Amino acid sequence: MSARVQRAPFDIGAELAGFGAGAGAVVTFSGLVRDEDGRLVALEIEHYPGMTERALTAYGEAAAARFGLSDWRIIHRYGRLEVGEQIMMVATAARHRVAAFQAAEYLMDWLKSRAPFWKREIGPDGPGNWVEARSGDEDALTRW
Amino acid sequence: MSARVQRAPFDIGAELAGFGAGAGAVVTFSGLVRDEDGRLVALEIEHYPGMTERALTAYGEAAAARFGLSDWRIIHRYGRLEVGEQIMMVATAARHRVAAFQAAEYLMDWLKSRAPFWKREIGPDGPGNWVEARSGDEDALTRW
Amino acid sequence: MAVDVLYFAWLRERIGQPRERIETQAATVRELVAQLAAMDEWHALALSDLSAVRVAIDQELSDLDAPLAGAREVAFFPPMTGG
Amino acid sequence: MAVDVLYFAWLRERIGQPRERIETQAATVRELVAQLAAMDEWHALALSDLSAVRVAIDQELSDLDAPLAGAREVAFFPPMTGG
Repeated sequence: MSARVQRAPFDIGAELAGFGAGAGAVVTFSGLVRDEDGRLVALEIEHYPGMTERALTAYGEAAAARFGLSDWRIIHRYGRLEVGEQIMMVATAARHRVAAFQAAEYLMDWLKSRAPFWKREIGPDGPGNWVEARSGDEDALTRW
Repeated sequence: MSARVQRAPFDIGAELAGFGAGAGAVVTFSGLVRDEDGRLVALEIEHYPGMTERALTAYGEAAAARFGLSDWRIIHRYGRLEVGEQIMMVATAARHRVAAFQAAEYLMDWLKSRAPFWKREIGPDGPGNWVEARSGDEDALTRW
Repeated sequence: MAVDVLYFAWLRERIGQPRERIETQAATVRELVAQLAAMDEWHALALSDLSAVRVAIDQELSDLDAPLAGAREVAFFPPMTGG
Repeated sequence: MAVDVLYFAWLRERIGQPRERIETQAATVRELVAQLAAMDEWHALALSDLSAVRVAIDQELSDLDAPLAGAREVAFFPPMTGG
């Protein structure tokens, strides 16, 4: 049951070692940097140190209470991430699959729109636009 | 894009190496043997060789077409599996998270009720009951 | 015609063998079930509650009223519990 | 009172600095925004479209009409795009 914000890469296999012991169902989500048809070579991710950890921990604890999770983990990276690199991961463990899936989706919906991260596109010619929030991400929160 | 049926354990981290290259979102589900409050020491899983591989491949291909997956993998074990061991995993890769999540849930719903596996409980005193299908698992299929 | 009939899980246990080759003139799965159930008490018991029995013809899920014509392999088993 | 005001992403770039300490009598975030926007053209530009600005008070998401009393740190930033 932990949230981490870090520059360094992470290894999903290593993160899952011993994760959710006693659970019947483990769900992971990981987000990767897409090249957007060659437009991007990397993303630069900025965050709000201090608030980020608080927010991720609060969402993790809320998900654990709501979906009866026996374990959860959130890792989100910042700094420059090349195409194909992992940006973040969420893992949830519960007795049954429905709770594990729902908790992972809940966490992702909150993270996308409520955790203080901002992505900037880095193209072949250098830094480009800040990624704009998608209205669908905001709408996704209404289901919870 | 593959389905495997095997006795041997698998390593989610190793399975995800290179999985879904180019995708933005990867979801995994893994099922573990629960001890059911100490009632179980293991599960024995029987399957229908030949049909199993056909069914898993068919569900994987159906999910790929329906949700636009760029990659998918299904691994299901059989034989005796001790408490805490992994029973199976599903991984899905897509551009966006909603498709990856939905495809993983779709695959799990089909697997639970339509792939030819049967679980028997092994207690401290030896083989016990065959696990009965849950009506909720059958109902889960109606949403797709 | 002759078909290979396969049994899994508790159906296999109750019938006492995983497979057998059956000569049959059954037109449907249901007719084959009737023939099997008439063979002995073990078959009869295993196939007594058809609501708890699923069937596959040539490794594809099917149902009791499916025609058997051309089938090489018919499998009977309880509701699946994978995942 | 004095508050630390933080800016992130394109708000930080337009304003030209990541944080500044501001003496203010503002009762709400909205009044603080008005004070900041009056400081120079960069602040004015960055804060011109408040529909594109989110706010946190002491590292908790808040809104423009929230009271500032007791706040030590107020942050302005665009809609978040993590995950």
